[in-house]
Amino acid sequence: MKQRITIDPITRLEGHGKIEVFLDERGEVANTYFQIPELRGFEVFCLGRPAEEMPRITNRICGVCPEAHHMAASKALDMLFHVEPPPAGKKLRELFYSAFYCTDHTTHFYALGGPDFVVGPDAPASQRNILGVVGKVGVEAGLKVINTRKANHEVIKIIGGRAVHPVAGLPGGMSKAINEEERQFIEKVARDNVEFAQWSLEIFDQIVLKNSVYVDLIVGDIYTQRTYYMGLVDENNHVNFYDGMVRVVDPEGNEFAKYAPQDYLENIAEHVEPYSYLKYPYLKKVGWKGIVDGKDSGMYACTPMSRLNVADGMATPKAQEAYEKYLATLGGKPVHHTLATHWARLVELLYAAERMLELATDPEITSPNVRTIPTETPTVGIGTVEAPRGTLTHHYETDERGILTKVNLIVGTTNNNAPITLSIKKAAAALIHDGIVNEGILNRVEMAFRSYDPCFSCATHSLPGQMPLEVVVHNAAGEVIDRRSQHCAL
Amino acid sequence: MPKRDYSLDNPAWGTRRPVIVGFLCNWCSYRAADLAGISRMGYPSTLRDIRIMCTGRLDPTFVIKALREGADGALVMGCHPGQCHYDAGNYKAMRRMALLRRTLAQFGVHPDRIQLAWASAAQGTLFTETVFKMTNAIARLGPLEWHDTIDELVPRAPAMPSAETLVEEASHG
Amino acid sequence: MDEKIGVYVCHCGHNIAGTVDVEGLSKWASTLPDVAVARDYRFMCSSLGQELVEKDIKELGLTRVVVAACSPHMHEPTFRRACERAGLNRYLFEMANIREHASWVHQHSIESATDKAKSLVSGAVRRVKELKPLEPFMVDINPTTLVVGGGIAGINAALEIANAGHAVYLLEREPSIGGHMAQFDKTFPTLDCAACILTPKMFDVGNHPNITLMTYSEVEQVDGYVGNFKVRVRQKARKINTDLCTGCGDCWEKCPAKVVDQVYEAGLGYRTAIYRPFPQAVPKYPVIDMESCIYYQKGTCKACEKFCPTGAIDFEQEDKVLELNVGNIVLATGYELFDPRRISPYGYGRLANVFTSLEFERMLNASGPTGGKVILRDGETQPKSVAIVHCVGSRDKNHNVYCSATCCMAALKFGHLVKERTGAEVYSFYIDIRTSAKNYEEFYHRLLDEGMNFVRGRVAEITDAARQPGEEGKLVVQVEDTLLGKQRRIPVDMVILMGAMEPRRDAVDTAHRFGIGCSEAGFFTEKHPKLDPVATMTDGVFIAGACQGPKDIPDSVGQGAAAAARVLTLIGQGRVEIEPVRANIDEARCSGCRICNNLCPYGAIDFIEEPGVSRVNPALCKGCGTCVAACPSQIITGQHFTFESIMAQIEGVLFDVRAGNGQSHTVEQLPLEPA
Amino acid sequence: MAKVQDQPTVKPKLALYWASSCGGCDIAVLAIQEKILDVAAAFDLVLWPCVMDFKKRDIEALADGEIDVCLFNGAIRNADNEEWAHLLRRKSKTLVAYGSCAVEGGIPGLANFTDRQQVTQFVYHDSPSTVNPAGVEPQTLTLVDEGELTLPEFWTTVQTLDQVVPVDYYLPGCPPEAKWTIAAVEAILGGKLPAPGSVIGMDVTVCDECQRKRSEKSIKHFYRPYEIIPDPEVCLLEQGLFCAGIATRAGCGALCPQVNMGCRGCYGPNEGVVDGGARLISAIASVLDADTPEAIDAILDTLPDPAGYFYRFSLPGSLMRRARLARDNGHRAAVLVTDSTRLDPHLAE
Repeated sequence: MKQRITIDPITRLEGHGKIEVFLDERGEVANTYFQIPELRGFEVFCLGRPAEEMPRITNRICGVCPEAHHMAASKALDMLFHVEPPPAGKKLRELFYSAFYCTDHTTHFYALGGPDFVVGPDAPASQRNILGVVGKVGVEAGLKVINTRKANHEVIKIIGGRAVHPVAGLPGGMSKAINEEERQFIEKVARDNVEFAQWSLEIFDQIVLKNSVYVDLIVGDIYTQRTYYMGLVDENNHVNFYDGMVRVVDPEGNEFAKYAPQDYLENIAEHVEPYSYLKYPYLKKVGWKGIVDGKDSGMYACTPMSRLNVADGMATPKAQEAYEKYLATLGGKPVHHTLATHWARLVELLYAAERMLELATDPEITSPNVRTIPTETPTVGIGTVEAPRGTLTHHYETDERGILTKVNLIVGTTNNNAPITLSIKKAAAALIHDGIVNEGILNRVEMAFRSYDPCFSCATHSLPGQMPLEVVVHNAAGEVIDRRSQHCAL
Repeated sequence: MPKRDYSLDNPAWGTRRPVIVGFLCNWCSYRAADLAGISRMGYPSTLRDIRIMCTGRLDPTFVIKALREGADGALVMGCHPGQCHYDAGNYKAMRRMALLRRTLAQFGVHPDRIQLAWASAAQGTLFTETVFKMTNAIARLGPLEWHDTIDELVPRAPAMPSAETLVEEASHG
Repeated sequence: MDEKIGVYVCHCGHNIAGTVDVEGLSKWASTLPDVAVARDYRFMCSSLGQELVEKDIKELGLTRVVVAACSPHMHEPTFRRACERAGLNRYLFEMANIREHASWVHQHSIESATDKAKSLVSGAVRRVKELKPLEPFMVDINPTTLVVGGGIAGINAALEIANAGHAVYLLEREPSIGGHMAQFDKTFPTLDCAACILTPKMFDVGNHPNITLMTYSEVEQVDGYVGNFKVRVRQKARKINTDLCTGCGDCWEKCPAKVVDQVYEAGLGYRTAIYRPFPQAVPKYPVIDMESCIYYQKGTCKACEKFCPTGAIDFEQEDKVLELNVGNIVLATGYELFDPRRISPYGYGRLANVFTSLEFERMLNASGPTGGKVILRDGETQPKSVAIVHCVGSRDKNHNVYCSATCCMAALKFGHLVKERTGAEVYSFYIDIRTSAKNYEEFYHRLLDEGMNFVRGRVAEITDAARQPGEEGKLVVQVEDTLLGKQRRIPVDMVILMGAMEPRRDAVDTAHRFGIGCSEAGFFTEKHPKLDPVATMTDGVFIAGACQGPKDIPDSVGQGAAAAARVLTLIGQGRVEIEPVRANIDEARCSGCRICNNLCPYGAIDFIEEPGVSRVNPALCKGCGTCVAACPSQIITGQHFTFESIMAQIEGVLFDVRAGNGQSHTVEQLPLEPA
Repeated sequence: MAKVQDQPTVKPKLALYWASSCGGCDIAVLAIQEKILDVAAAFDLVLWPCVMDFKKRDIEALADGEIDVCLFNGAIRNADNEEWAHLLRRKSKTLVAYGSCAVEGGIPGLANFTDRQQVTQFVYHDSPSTVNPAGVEPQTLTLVDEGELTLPEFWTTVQTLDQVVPVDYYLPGCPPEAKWTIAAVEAILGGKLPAPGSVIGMDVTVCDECQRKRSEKSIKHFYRPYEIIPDPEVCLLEQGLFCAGIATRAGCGALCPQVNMGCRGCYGPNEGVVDGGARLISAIASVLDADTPEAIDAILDTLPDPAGYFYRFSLPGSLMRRARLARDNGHRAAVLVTDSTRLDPHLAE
């Protein structure tokens, strides 16, 4: 014991997301641990800042999804200052947020999750990336992807002021309205998005669903776990990203809870482990039972698949069709196959595109009246949006001048900390035998993990953003017998 | 003459004494200091003064620099309000000092460490009293030693949990 | 290129060497980076000391020089010249003030004084390295001079300069020049008549071809700098057309409005609404005092106009505002008499027969309200006994700590004249009799011989409440006779209060307007109390007479002449150097944020719309550096006080406490703190 | 980028790394859009954690100085960040601090107002959603049944890249606009890099690029951004809205003011400025319309959190670097001053 302690840890640090796999004497997986090695403490260093600065500060939690933090913060400020944005202001925010969803889901599917299927799980890592995808589906497809990203970032810049780390969100609305010329451009982008989303579903259909190997992989036991699911829904229990109630369904798919985001503290609690900086949220009313699934464990997932599980449908026609096909193929709700998340993501992409088009063509969208000036004393504000990686909640409390006295953040990926850990555990246990670990097996372990599109930038509110992942395999003696590093790309 | 041992004001001083950087305007306070000298008025040797033409030249960077480089306080002195040789430079200094004190307080620097005072060219006595007051204020507050705050940015010997706590923590894991 | 700095530590005899280890200091200085040579010498300001510097510059090729000695206000110019003589730009010189700021104030501990000196030297060495060579501006001296104040000091200054052949504006607030002296009867110690010696000078001023007399006028604003001042003057409307007026006097004889003359008659006599302050007034023209003029108050009268033979009365006349361009300014604004009401136990204003010294001067004056008769307020009774109280408002913590210097002699003069004119008993209540100047002490002895009674002690109270026989109907002076060591009550008929000479009530504003300083008492501050008593810290502005401190007539006359001499020197030079301490905007990098635009007190910063940058007009800039410090882009340079030079100096003075340099381990000796 | 064709067959090696960063800088690099393909063509990309696989051993295997250019983003927050900084410094001919975090600390640098104890105390104990009866805190070393698990210890103080290794060029912005990334890449390819140590960007302030009308300034009251709807044509600062543009390096195109939001200074202070916060203090205080301590304080009361405004992105890179740490029996805690900061006209004793 003592010697261990005296070891100077600095020489032993790794700044990566770590998976520690321990094997027993027989070379079977004894246990796996998933670690997040950083913490920044936005909750603490934001104290003393004026609350209205939060949309501009918290978006630096993550450069991948700053728009999500920007919106959650702006919504928290609405409540904090007791002010309701004018209709145009609200719609502008949702339009902005839909454009963000289009670019974010596109990025993930093509640059990150996609490669596993498009290029194949056993292909060498050097090809398992966007360039590999381009190689497989053709350069014009690659350009399609790049242009979609580019166009939607332009929309984000027009409405939010900046393409990365937007600034326009304020309590009571947005700092600037859009004009007709800008609207026309946004409408065009939205139409392209719809076309692009449908084309993407087409590709998924061609390359994945028509390939029985992949389908078996998806529905196979390795990537299946039965947890609770969480997501935002509108008044018709349809998927909504910007606003609505939080709905939770149990592993059987029955509604377990439906609550206003402001009540998150009655419903969610966070558990701490000594080996990871990242906490483990769970359903308070069920309780923390450790890294296990099933009805008795408070573990819940918060992913595109989860959202499709909690929702009764999609709010737009084309997305609704895709939704129905998705369920039909996977045998109805709830879907427990984590790899199906990639498909669900494309269904959401289509919804986001359609919703974006609706808003871009809304006659009210160019109204100059996009902000209401608060008149009441700030108190407490809780704002929630559905971030691509999970339900994102910002909770602020201030003094009467609106200076922050308390900040609590429950961020997208954090929700999925426990299910991710479990997925890795299951995959590792199922794939690693007799101490044999190879690139392909490792990548399959990672696929479990990657489907969550985890963003540890958000999760730990820690840096770096998309954390390089390192898998370390120890033998029974505790010696490291294999060490593979992999990153989760944008 | 009594021996002044600053550790009586604040034990943290040990054997060192307060160091105050003074920024004196050429026309009033610097001459007040000259007069204090001509009149052989004794005061603590804690003040190390720098002459500027007018307190209007006082760039907050100078005060921050002084604290950063090891001073325990900074004293800015100019002509009395309404008597600035350049009409109103001392009002600009007043505004800057007000905002600087607020800003540095957020850095954990007590506002009394950064003070603004006036003395006309004829007020050698007032100048002397001011140095005494400032010195006493700093003596009570103790050393600032900013290098102490930033020298050890990185924990060279990291705060490792003790053996006991380690076992205890592990049992939670 | 790497710099070669020379450091010179002055002993200043014992002044520095007595409390600072000068040898140790110069040895230590020689170890500082870039210091090529460090020496200590008995008197650096001596020609030998200066030659030391010049020699090293030439032979060792010094590129920067630091002299650690007295205040830069003392000898910076001296050593700058020395550097220049040796071919080194004078702005590559820096002074470390280890005398006024170290040796003289830390005499309680050689260690402390030496440590302090080290930090100042270290700061100067770091700073001097950052200094840039500069060339001073040369500006022409406008030979015209403005003299403010038409008292004896101003009159003399004006005459001296005018007689030297240069144009002078003599400006006076009152309708006539003459000042306090014109109110007096006799002057001590010679007892010759004030009017007789003053009037000729006033006449000369009024008729001098080089002097433009501007009475009834005040300065409103002063801009510019030595050699080139712009002065805005308001000439109050006299309501008299001076081209037509002959000063015949019909107007004031016919004027129905009589008012107490608070100024010239010190409240003891009357004048009319249209008046000439006194018969010998210069200029001879009357003025209409609008407050007391019936026409201005009620709208009818115009008696003066009716009776004016030349139609010189001009009710429509307006104030005139003039712009004067002058090269030098002499301030001789004089003093004001202490108002004894501020010491209520003395009963002035309450007790009829308590007089101020100025009232008594008027009473003594043959042309005054009593025609020179010494009588009580009732206008007839001669006093049989007179008390003269010294130090009223002077040498008094509650009022003015200083001695007004002139009152003792004036009191003796009064004592003499009272005896001469009434034979009354005279009691002088004094603290000390001060008669320092030529023939003054003799005059004191003369009064002793004349039987004037001297009671040493500060008067506690003057009352008309009789307590014992002989006090009825008298003023009783209550005093502790510090020579007899007992309380005395001395009954008298008349009391004269020798009020203090105080600065003008608006002295502080005046000082600020002319960019000079005031002492704590409010007298204008001279550049150096001994070596430069008539110059001020603003080049081209000089002071003379009682505005600089209490003075009698001969001293004021002397200072007037001295100030004139200083002005004539500058005029003689024709051109003068101006410190090139100026702000300078790097326009190529100015983003036009316009923060600096309204910070300049001299309006020296203009915003150029195209291309949208700010620009400094060097002729107007005085180099205070306010805009330099304010510029958020940090693209304004403050010449000679650059950002870099001050930052370097900060590091310098903190040489021993900077991180890694360890701490100075001293528990210092301290003087007792002031109670 | 015509130069791409006439590149020698041996392509220059390019590395991108993120230390303590949010990933925004990597998005910003991607934001050069189709040019990214030129970059891919022109360079031999040896390291880019966020888009391609990498192994630390591969970098360690390179010869010193073998990497031609390394764009390093993110601040230095723990030993691992520092380790990478040293490794990449050693392996790179040219090391570029890319983005606000690497250049001056960035938003995460605000952590320098607090300390590690305060952060862990809240996150693992006081946070309202945390349930932690056992009082567990993450440990640098944890023993579990199967073996031991380690975590890097995160530091109390965030540092800039050049506070741990020498930096050749600085490319500020949060994140940097694409045009500057392109400019840098072109400069590198064309071998037209400026003098080492210089900033790739402009030497004027945001006002230079801001289209709003400006006049002489005199501030009577500060408004919070939500309190008023500003005139879209007029300088925000003149309308009482805090804007750091006056003291912030240009290069962004004044994006924030364009959408009626004041600049917060993400490009850092202007060329040659030692402490950007001090420049803001001096400039803004100078134009306050008040001449008595009381009146001045009254206006300043409407500007809460000055340090948070003035050092929003630059705290670790500023002169003071962080809030004071006082020795508080054993460990060092960030000091909080509670005394009044009002400007007392009489010197406090």
